[in-house]
Amino acid sequence: MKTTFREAMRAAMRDAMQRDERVFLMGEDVGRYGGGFAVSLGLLEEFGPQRVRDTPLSEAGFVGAGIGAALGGMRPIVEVMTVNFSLLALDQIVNNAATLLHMSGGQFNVPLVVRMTTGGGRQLAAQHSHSLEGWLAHIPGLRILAPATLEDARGMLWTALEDPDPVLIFEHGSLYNVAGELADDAGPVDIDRAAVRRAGADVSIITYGGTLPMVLAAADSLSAEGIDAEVIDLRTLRPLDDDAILATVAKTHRAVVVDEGWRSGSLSAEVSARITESAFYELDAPVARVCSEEVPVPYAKHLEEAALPSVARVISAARATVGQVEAVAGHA
Amino acid sequence: MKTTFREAMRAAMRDAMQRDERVFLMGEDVGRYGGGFAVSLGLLEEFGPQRVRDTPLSEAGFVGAGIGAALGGMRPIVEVMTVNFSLLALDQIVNNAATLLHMSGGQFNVPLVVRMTTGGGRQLAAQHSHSLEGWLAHIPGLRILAPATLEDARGMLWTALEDPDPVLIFEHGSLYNVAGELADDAGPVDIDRAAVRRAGADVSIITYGGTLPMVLAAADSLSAEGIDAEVIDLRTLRPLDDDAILATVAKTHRAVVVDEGWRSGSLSAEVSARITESAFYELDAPVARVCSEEVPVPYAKHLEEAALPSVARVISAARATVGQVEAVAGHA
Amino acid sequence: MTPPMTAEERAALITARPDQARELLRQMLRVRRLEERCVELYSASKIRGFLHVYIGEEAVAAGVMSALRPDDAVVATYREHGHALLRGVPATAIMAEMFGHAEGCCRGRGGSMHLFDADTRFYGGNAIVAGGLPLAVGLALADRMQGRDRVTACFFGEGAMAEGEFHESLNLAALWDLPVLFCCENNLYAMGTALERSESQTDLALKAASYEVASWAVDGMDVLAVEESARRAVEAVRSGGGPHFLEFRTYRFRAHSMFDPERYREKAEVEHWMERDPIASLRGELEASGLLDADGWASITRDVDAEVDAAVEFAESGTLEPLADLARHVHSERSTA
Amino acid sequence: MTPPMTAEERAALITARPDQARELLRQMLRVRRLEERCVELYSASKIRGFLHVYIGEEAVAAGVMSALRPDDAVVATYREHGHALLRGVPATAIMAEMFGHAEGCCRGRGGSMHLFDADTRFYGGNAIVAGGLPLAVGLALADRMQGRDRVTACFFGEGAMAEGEFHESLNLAALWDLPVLFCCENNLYAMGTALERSESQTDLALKAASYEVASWAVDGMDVLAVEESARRAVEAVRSGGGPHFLEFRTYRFRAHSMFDPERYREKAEVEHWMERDPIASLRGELEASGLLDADGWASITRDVDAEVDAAVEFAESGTLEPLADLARHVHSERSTA
Ligand SMILES: Cc1ncc(C[n+]2csc(CCOP(=O)(O)OP(=O)(O)O)c2C)c(N)n1
Ligand SMILES: Cc1ncc(C[n+]2csc(CCOP(=O)(O)OP(=O)(O)O)c2C)c(N)n1
Ligand SMILES: [Mg+2]
Ligand SMILES: [Mg+2]
Repeated sequence: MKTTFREAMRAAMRDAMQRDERVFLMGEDVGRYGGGFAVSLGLLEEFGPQRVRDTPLSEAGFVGAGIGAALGGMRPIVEVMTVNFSLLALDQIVNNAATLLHMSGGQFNVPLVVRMTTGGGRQLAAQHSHSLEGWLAHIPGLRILAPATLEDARGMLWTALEDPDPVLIFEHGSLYNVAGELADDAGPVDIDRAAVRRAGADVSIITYGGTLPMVLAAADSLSAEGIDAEVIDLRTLRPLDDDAILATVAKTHRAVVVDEGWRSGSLSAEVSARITESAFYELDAPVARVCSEEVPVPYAKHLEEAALPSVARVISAARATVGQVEAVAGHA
Repeated sequence: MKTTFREAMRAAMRDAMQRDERVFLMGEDVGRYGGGFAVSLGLLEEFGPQRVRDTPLSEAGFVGAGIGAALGGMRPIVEVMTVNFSLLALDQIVNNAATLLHMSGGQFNVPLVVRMTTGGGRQLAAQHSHSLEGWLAHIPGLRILAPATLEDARGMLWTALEDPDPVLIFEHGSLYNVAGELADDAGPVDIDRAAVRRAGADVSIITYGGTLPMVLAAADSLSAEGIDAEVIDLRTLRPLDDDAILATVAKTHRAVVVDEGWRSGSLSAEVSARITESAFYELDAPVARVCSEEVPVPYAKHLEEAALPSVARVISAARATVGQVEAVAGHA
Repeated sequence: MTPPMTAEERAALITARPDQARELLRQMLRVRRLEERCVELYSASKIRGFLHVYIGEEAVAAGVMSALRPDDAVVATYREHGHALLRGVPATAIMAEMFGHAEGCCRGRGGSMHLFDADTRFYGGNAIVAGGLPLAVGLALADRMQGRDRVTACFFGEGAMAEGEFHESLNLAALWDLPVLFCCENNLYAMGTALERSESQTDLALKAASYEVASWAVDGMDVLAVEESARRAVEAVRSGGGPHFLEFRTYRFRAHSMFDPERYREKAEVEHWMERDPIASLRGELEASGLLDADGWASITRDVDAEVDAAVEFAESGTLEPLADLARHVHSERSTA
Repeated sequence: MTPPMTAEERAALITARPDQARELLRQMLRVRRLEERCVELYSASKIRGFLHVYIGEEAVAAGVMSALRPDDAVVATYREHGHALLRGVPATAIMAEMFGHAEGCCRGRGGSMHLFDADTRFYGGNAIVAGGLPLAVGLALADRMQGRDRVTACFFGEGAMAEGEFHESLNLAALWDLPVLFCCENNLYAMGTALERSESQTDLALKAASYEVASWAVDGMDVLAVEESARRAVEAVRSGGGPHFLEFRTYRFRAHSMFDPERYREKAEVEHWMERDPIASLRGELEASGLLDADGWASITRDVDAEVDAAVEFAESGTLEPLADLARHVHSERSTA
C-alpha cells in the first residue's frame, strides 16, 4: 500500500488505541487541531476527547502527568510537539521517568511513550531546529528510538508501548512527507537492533533518523565513483546496538558517522568512541563524523544548509576516509 | 595563604562585586541561608539584599531573569543550587542565553555567568547526583568551565564575567572542602586553555573537575608501578582545547579519558572522538574511557562507589592501555 | 473590564484628539498592509519557515507602543512583525530579514519569529511560548537596580499563561516590584486550543491579580481603549507602581500560521469578530465624525503602501550573508582588551 | 481559615471520639520517635546523604493519612519519613532503606529522600521540589479514565508553590477535574527563604483558589483540625468534586536538613511555635479531659519505642545489595512474553 511516514505513524497510533484500552494520546493540539504536524489528524473524531486529549501549554505538567498515568496503569503516548519544547519537560523525563524504577528498587516501572519531532532543515531558525536526541541517549533508564523508514514509523510504536519502561521516539520533521510502499500487513517491529539499509564493502556510513535518506543518496553517488558504502541505520539510540556497529566495521574497516546534532558532544562521538574502544585494530582509517556546524541553526536557507549535514559533506567524508585507507596502506 | 575551594569561590565573588558595581548574585538561598553549599556565606551582610538576592524556587524564572538583566547591562552571577535543578532552566539556557546573540545577528550579547554544583559521591541518590556538564558542552554559544583547583576556583569567575557571552561554571560538590595553599595575590586566570597537572611520558589521563584529584592519586600509584602518566585538566569543556589534547597524545601515544558522566554520550566520548579524528596515526592503543556506570546513581554507599569512577578503575584503565601498547608492538 | 464607551463618548474622545486617532489608524494600517504582503510573499516562497500574522489584533500593538518611550524595552513573541514595526524597526529591515538577507535586522539569521533591534530596544521575537517573560523580568530588574525609570513591555498570548515560565515570571516581578507591563493578547486560541480548554480560570485578569499584580481587562479591538489603558498602566509602572497586567481581548482573523487548516473554530465566530475589525471600526468612526474624508484615507493608504512597497523592493534587492560568515555571532567579537 | 475551636468545643470533640484522638496521638508519636532516632543515627554516620526531618509537622501527615483509603495513592517529598510510615510502610523497611541495605523498601537505592512502596501505593519520595505534583495529576488521571473512585494525596512545601510545575499541575487538575488532594505543608520557610520572600501572594489558599480549585487553610498544628478538613476534602474529591487544596499552617522545629545552621530565623520564633507542639498539645488535652492517664501514655510510648527499636535492629542487621546487582532495576526485568 502507498503511504507516508506521517500516515504510518498515525496508523500505528490508531492500531495501538484499538489494541489496548489503556493507550491514550495526550499533548498540545493533538485533538482539535489535528496535531502540530498533522500526525494525529482524525484520531479525536475516532477515539473521542478522553483518549485524544488536548493539553494546555504545559510541557512539564503533561509529560509528568503522563508518567503518573503510566504509574497508574495506563499506557500513555505523550506528544511533545517538538524537541525544542521538551527542554521544559526534561526535569520530568530525567528526574522521574528515567529514575523511578531504579530509585524504588524495582517497584515502579513507567510504561510511557513520549513522541516528539526533532531536527532542522525547514528554516525554522535557532529555537526550532534542535536535534537533542543525543542528549536523551545519555540517560540510563530510557530507551530512545529514531524511526527513519515507513516500516519503523508504522512498527516501532506498539513495541515501545509493550516495553514496561519509558521510551522516547524522535521523529525527524523532514520525514513526515516521505512517501512509499508499505506492506498491507506491516505491524510491530523489533526495537533492539540496528539495520543494514545498504550492504557495502568499502566504508560504513552509520546514521539514523532524518539523515538516513541523505546518507542513502550519498551512498548511491559514491557507488557511481566506485566506492561501495554500507549504510547502517541505528534505529535505537539507547541502547546502541554494539554488535551491528562492530560487525560493519569488521567488514569495511572504515566508518563515517552522520548525525544532525552539533559535532561537539554529538551522538556520533559516542559511536566513534565505541568503535575505537572495541574495534581499534580493525580500523584502516580514523572514524570520521559528519554533524552540524557549531552554530545555532540560522534562518536563511543558504546558511541553514551550510550548517546542517548534507549529501555533499557525507560524500566527501566517505571519500576522505577511503582515501586515507590507501595512504595508510601505502605507508604500511 | 591557606584556603579552601569554597573560600576561593567566595573570594572570587567578593572580588567581582567589589570590582564592578554591575555584578550581583542571585539564586535560591544565596543570601540569608548563606548558600546551599555555603559558598556565598557572608556576602549578603557585605553587599546587601540588592546585590545578593534570594530568589523563590523558580529556576526557569530566575535564570531567565539573569539573561534579561545581562541584556539590560548588568553582570549577573546566577547560582543554580545544583545541576539537577538546572533541568528546569534548560529552556532559558539553551533557547535564550545560547542563541540571542546569533539570532539577533550580533546585536544582543548576554554577559551572564551561571554557577552550579555538579556531580555525585555524597550518597544523594538518583535525583541529586547528575553530572550533566557534558550536555551543556554540546551547545554552541555557551562557554563551559569546570574549576578543579584552588587557583581556578579563585580565578575563573572574573574572567568569565569579562566574557561578553554566557559562561556556565560547574563546581563539583566534592571539591568545596578541598584545602590547600593559594598565593595571596591569586587573581583572574585564563579560561581558554587546558593545563598539564602532571607531566608524564607513558599515558595521558585526561579529565576535569571533580575527578581530577582521583586521577592525580591514580597517577601517583601508577608511577609506583613504573607507569608515568601525564594528567591533563581540561578546565574549559566548551570550547575544548584541541591543541592541548593533541599535544599530550603526540607525546604519550596513549590516552585514558575520565569523567563522571554516564559512559554513553559522555564528554569523554567527544574527547575520544577528537583524538581519533586528529591523532589516529599517533595512537599506540585505543583511547579508553572511565565514566560512570549506566545506572541512576544509587544511595547505598557501596553501590554509589561502584557506579562512579574510582582511583582503582582509572589505574586499571591506564594499565590496560599501556599493556595494549605492548600487545600492538608485539603484533607489529 | 472597564465598561465600553457609548458611541457618543467615543465620538467626543475622537473629536477631542483627532490627530491621535488618525495616527493610531495609520499605525494599525501599516501592520495590516505589511502582513498582507508577507502572506503573499510566503505563498510566493520568498518568505519561508513559520509565519504567524497578527491580522485582526493590530489595535493592541498600536495602542501599547504609542504609550512607550524610546528608552523603554519591548519583548514579544513569534507573532511580532507588528510589534517590531510599531516599535520603530524599519519595514525594510523587517522585510529583508524575512527574506533571509544580510540587510535584515538580524542579518537573515532570525527570520519572521526572531526580529531583534538594539536601536529601539526590541528584544525579540521569541519562538518559545512564554520564553520571553523571564527576559522581561530581568530587563526590568536591570533598570530597577540601576535606578532608571524605564518600563519593559512584554507581549504574550493567553496560551502562554498555562506555562510555568509565566507563573514564575509574574511572581518574581511582583515580589521584586519590577517595572514590567505584562500585555496578554487574549485571542481566545493557542493554535487550536480554545481558552477554556487551556485555563481552568478563564478570567485572565483575575488570574494575574492572584499574584498581587494590578490587572485589568481591556477591549483589544478598540485601539483607543488600548491606548488609554496602556498609557495609564505605563505611567503607573514608571512611577514605581510595580508590575501591571493588561488582558487585551482580541482575535486573530487568519490562521495560526501558514500551515493551519483551522478545524477548531467556526467560520461564523471568525466573521463575528471581523465585524469588529479595529481598522475598519476606527476608520468608520472618524468618517462618521467628519474627521477623515476620502482624501485623508487615500493619503494614509498611499503612504502605507509606499512604505510596504519600498520594504519589499529593499528586501528583493538584498544580498546573502557570505557563507564564510556562517559561524559569526555565535560568540561576540571580542575587543582586544 | 476556619476559626479555631474553643477549648470547650475541642474537649467535647475529644470526648466524643477519644479512641480516634488517642490513635492520632500515637501516630504522631511514631513519626516523632522514629525521626529522633534518625537524627542520632545520622550523627553516628549510619544514615548518610541528605536527611530532612518532619519534627513539628507530624499533625499534617497523621491527620491526612487517617482520611485515606488503602487503595488511594500518596505522593510526597524528600521530607517524607512520616508520610511513608503513616501510610503503612513498615518502620523496619524505612530504616533499612536509610541504612542503604537490601532489606530497605527500595533495596537501598533510594535512601531518605526516596522512599517508595507499591503495597501502600506510596509513590515517593521526590527530591525535586514540586517534581511530584505532575505525577499526582497523572495518577489521578489514570483513576479518572479507569472509572475508579480513588484519591491521590500530594504533599509539598509552600516553597514548591513558586515553581512552574506547581502552576501547571494545579491548572491541569482543575481543568480536567481530577481527584487530587493537594496538601501544602506551609512551614513558612523553604530552606532559609521565608514565605514573604518567595510568594507575592502569601495567602496560599487564595492563590490555589485562583485555579478554580476548592481551597482552605487549616491549622496544621492541630491534628484534629487536620483530620477533619482532610476527611471532608477527601470525601468531596472522591465523590467527583474535583481537586481540592488544603494549606496546612505548620512549622518545622528542626533545621531544614542536617547541614543547616539556621541563620535565617529567630530562636524566639522557633520557641513560640514549639509551644504549639502538636503532640504535647493533644496529649495535654487528653490528660486534661481525663482520657489519657500516665499508664496510657506509658503504654503508647512503650509500643512506639519498641517499634522504633525493632526498626533500628532490623536495619542494623541488614545486608548489602550484591555489587553484581548494581545495574538491576535500570530497566524492568521483562517477562519472556
Ligand atoms: C513552549 C512551546 N510549546 C509549544 C509551542 C508551539 N506553539 C507555537 S505558538 C503556540 C500557541 C500559542 O498560543 P498563544 O500563547 O495564545 O499565542 P497566539 O499564537 O494565540 O498569539 C504553540 C502551541 C511553542 N512554540 N513553545
Ligand atoms: C527544583 C529544586 N530546586 C531546589 C532544590 C533544593 N531544595 C531542597 S528543599 C528546598 C526548600 C523547599 O521548601 P518547601 O517546598 O517549603 O518544603 P520544606 O523543605 O519546607 O518542607 C530547596 C530549595 C530542590 N530540591 N529542587
Ligand atoms: Mg492565543
Ligand atoms: Mg517550607
